[in-house]
Amino acid sequence: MVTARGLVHAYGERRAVDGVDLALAPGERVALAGANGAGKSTLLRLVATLLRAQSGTLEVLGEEIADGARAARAGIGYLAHDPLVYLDLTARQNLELYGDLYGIDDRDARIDDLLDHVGLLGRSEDTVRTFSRGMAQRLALARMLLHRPRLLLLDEPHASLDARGAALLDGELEAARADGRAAIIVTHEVERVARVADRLVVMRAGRVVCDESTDGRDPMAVRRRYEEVA
Amino acid sequence: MSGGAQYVVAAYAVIWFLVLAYVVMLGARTARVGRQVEAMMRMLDRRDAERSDSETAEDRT
Amino acid sequence: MTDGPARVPGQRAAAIWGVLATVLVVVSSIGVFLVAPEDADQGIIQRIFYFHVAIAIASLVAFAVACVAGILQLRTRDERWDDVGEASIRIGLLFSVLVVITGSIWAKASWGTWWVWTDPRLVTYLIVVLIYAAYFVLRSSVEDDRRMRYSAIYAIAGFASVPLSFYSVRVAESFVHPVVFTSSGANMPGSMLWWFVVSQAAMICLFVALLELDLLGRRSERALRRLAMRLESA
Amino acid sequence: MRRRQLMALVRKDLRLELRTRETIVAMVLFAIVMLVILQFGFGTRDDDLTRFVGGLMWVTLAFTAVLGVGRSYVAEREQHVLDGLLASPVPRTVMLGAKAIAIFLYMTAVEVVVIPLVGVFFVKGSYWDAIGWIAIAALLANACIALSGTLFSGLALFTRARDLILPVLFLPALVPVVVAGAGATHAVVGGSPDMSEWRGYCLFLLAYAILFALVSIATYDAVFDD
Repeated sequence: MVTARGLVHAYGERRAVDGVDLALAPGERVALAGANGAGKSTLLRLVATLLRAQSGTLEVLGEEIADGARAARAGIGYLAHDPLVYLDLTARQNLELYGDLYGIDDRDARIDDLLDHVGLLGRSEDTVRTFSRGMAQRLALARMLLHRPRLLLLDEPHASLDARGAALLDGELEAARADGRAAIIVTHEVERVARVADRLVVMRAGRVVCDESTDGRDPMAVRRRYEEVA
Repeated sequence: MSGGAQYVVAAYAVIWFLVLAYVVMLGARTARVGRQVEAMMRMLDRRDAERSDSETAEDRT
Repeated sequence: MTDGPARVPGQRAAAIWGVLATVLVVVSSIGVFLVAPEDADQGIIQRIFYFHVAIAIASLVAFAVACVAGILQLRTRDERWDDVGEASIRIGLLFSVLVVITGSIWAKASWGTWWVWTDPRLVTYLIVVLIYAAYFVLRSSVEDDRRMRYSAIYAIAGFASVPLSFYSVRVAESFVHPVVFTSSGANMPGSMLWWFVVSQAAMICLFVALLELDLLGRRSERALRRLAMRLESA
Repeated sequence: MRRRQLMALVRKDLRLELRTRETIVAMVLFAIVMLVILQFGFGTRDDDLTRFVGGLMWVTLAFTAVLGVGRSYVAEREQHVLDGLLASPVPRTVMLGAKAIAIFLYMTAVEVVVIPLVGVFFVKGSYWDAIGWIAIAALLANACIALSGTLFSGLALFTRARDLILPVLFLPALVPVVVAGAGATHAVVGGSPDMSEWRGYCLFLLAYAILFALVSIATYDAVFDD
């Protein structure tokens, strides 16, 4: 689903991502960890096609990003630190906007389903400005799932989701494995994500320093392993 | 000088002066690069000297 | 790979163009002052025309080069095109300032006032100076990849604004005033035209020589920076 | 698909504007204040400024355009929504095209107030017969403003001191629009309309719009391409 080779992105002289190789198979869920400034968010933004790599090749969902970014975007769901919704539009208007941008055929039915799923159906006609942080992030979750993405890219999802949202997300990641959807979860809380991830990738100074399976391992053991390498 | 010759001279003087000033500016940058190259060479020389010192020291032990 | 490039490429080209430009500028200066015939109507003042117009056209060439470099930069994302673009616009801006100054002197000589809003060339070049001065304001407020991309886009948009400014001022002129002064090549005596052509060639060569020199300096700086980084890491 | 995306983005901008009423109201008020200040700036007690009406109107509209264009990505920037749009499969050209349509509509809304007001404030005599001709020139000018303004506001968006950068980039490019707009206005105001002159200026505005449309098609893709 994702194949990166020798990926480099520099801000000026500083290489935030410095030659990263990464391969993701369908149904795989990767916990991407590392200290602040290790380059994990930059890597996620590269895969989300929000940044352009200066060298290396990147293939997402079968599309070479250099020339097929837009085709790949249709299959990517990106959950950022910010909810990426307009505060002065209602929850439904925001989802309608994204539904049109992604060209969803059953837009209105899909929006009702998702609003119900994230528990915001009752507030769907209120502007996002009146929402709590957790509610806004649940709306962001609905926004991310709206177009049925095959690749989920999550940037510190547990930092801003409330308990209910986190449970929804964990359920989604659980289902992803069965559906053959892949996910990359950037995180600080390795033991939290280890429960739903199959692989741990650790970055340090722009490079991948550890890439191993966590299948069947105890979350605390994964945590210790992370602290070892990072 | 008659019939506004001073204006013609002034116009050409301005052109020559500003173009020359531009060339001098570019030259100043080249000179700076040259100085940096020299500084770097000195640094390299010093480093080489230190390295040969430590090597001879290792030989003795 | 061996050590960083000992010789920066382009030295010979810069030297050749530099010599050519110097020779042509000297020859055309001599020609303009001593050889070319005196204009019947304007007298000696007309001699400003040779460099004034030649440098104006050379500045347009510079902006065109920057526009093409911008297109290529956007296509290849190669920082060398950014160098070409910035160096060209810097020289073009220098030339446009010279056009405004010499034009202003010309206005003083023939109409007794430093500034004439009805002279289209003077007014349009003032606008051109403003357009391309903004290029450097834009560059100084962004960094890295964005700087190159934005500069390239602005070089393209700016080059589109140039003919628009030219034409808008001339449209306005043609309705309000009859054009006060035209010096088109068509009604120039032969030897005047010949010296104008030499001046034009001199100014174009001057542009290319300054551009080569500037690019040479940039390449050296870049090679030096790479060398310094390798030394630090070694 | 592109059409649906374009409509959705324009609808979004209009919905935001209707809910917050931040941009258009501020633009209209700014334009009125500008006109009043310009009147005082002329320092004249002469009641008939017909000779200057084109300049007064188009200088005001140019500065109002800078103000409005400067606001055009405020919601995306302050609420950090831009990544959401950029991560979606919207061609950048459609994104910026939608923004250009929004700017065009805002400018039209401002002109609906400003053009009659200019007539009331400054013109004695036959102005109202000419208002249709002025409106046509204004619509053409709006297309010019929208196309170039979208490009420059996109460039200014991530610069330092962006509120200062935008007018520095945008105003020189607006000079031809002001020249032609003022020219077209003068051609039809004040007694004896000169339709060939008006037509010349309108054709020029059309040429400006076409040229900047080409530049836009060539460059819009690169503006947000990090």
